Amino acid sequence: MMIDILYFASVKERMGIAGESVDIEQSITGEGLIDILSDKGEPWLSVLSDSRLLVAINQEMASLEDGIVEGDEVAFFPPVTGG
Amino acid sequence: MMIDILYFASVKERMGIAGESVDIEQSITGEGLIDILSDKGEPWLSVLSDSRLLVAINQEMASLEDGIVEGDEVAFFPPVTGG
Amino acid sequence: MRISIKVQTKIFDAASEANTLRSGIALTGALVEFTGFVRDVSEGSQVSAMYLEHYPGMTEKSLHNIAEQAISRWQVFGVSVIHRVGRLGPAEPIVYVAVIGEHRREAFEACEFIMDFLKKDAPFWKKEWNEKDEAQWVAAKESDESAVARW
Amino acid sequence: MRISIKVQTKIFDAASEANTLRSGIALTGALVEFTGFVRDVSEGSQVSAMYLEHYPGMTEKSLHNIAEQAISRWQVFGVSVIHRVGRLGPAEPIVYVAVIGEHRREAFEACEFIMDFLKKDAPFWKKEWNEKDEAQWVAAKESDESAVARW
Repeated sequence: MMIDILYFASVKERMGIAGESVDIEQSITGEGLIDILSDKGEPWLSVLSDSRLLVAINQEMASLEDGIVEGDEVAFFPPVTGG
Repeated sequence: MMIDILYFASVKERMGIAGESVDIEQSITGEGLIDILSDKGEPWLSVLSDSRLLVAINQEMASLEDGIVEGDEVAFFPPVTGG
Repeated sequence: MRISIKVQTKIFDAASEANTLRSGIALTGALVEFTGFVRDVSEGSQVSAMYLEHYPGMTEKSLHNIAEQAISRWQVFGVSVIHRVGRLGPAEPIVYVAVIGEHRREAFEACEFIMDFLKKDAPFWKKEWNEKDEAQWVAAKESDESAVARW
Repeated sequence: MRISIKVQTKIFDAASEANTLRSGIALTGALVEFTGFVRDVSEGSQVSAMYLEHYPGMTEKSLHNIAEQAISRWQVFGVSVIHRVGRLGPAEPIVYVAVIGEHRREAFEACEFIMDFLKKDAPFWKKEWNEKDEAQWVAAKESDESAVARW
């Protein structure tokens, strides 16, 4: 199944891309998705291992333990600094 | 010695005057001044016996126990309701 | 430190007031503004007009003193207070308090502090007219007396 | 209940925003407004410009959700939030939050609540340029994380 992934701010800059699609075999958690992406090596490996990394699923703040299913929009980004 | 007294809002309306000067023999407290004024009868007697009456001495909030000396400006008024 | 206190009959322009307060203060990160209005409805009946009496001289001293206390207590750079007096119509602004500072938390607290003490200590008195043109002095609220306890 | 959420590049007019929010609500006694600005100075060095990135779609949802929470929690009648994105110059306004209600205390609290959660949950990221034209992403503050604990 295909998952759309978006990157923002410093995560996007370090990644060098604004987003990508990945094909995965079954439902996974955010943590699981990070593992799959990290297998591709750098920059995924270091950027996604940042302990302050945040994840949103379908435009809602989520935890890395939350499940991701087909068609979900997943975003990874650093802590927010608006306002 | 002469003391200038001012009245505001409902106190002024009930008193029918915006202020007056009284000649007293020696320094007194706000409480003492009220006693002297109340001796004049109505409306002083009832208006100045209101337990919520406030007093300012020289344009600062004061207590009825504070002393009043020659040349002081004394004001009596109800609880404030600005803002 | 900038303190501006105005007691006036005419309506005020909050935007220009805030701009004046901020001008030239490089660290201004936060502006908190409070505006109080004449309500159209008071205790169930329509308010047709309001009159604000005050104690000229003491009013300005009292507001200045409250602003100074806020500045000494919080890290804020400037305070502006405008309070109207005289006759006001329904929905018109009565009072405006603006506070600028580096951080929002302090600006919020200073602004609330000023309003709480203004309501308790500044010599203003409101008289309201209802739709039958009956006038009455507005009674002081217990809650205004107790609001200052937290500071 | 009125909720207005705007995410925009252009500068905003707080006065007209507040007027729109108030229009037709007879019981509006209190208006509390917060405006956040780009500081000219950040951590000791001059800020020459700022860029605000955001997550289109999620940003609006997140702000709407925060406004709804404030309205369900306090007796307030309306909330307006404007957040700018894109390139901003020093001293320009970034964010504006206005809350109207019958009483000041609730309007103050709702406004602070919205700012606290906006800083923690709304997907905006600031990048600053110093006078040497070096860019860096602004780091999140621990205090913004902990500010929401009190609600």
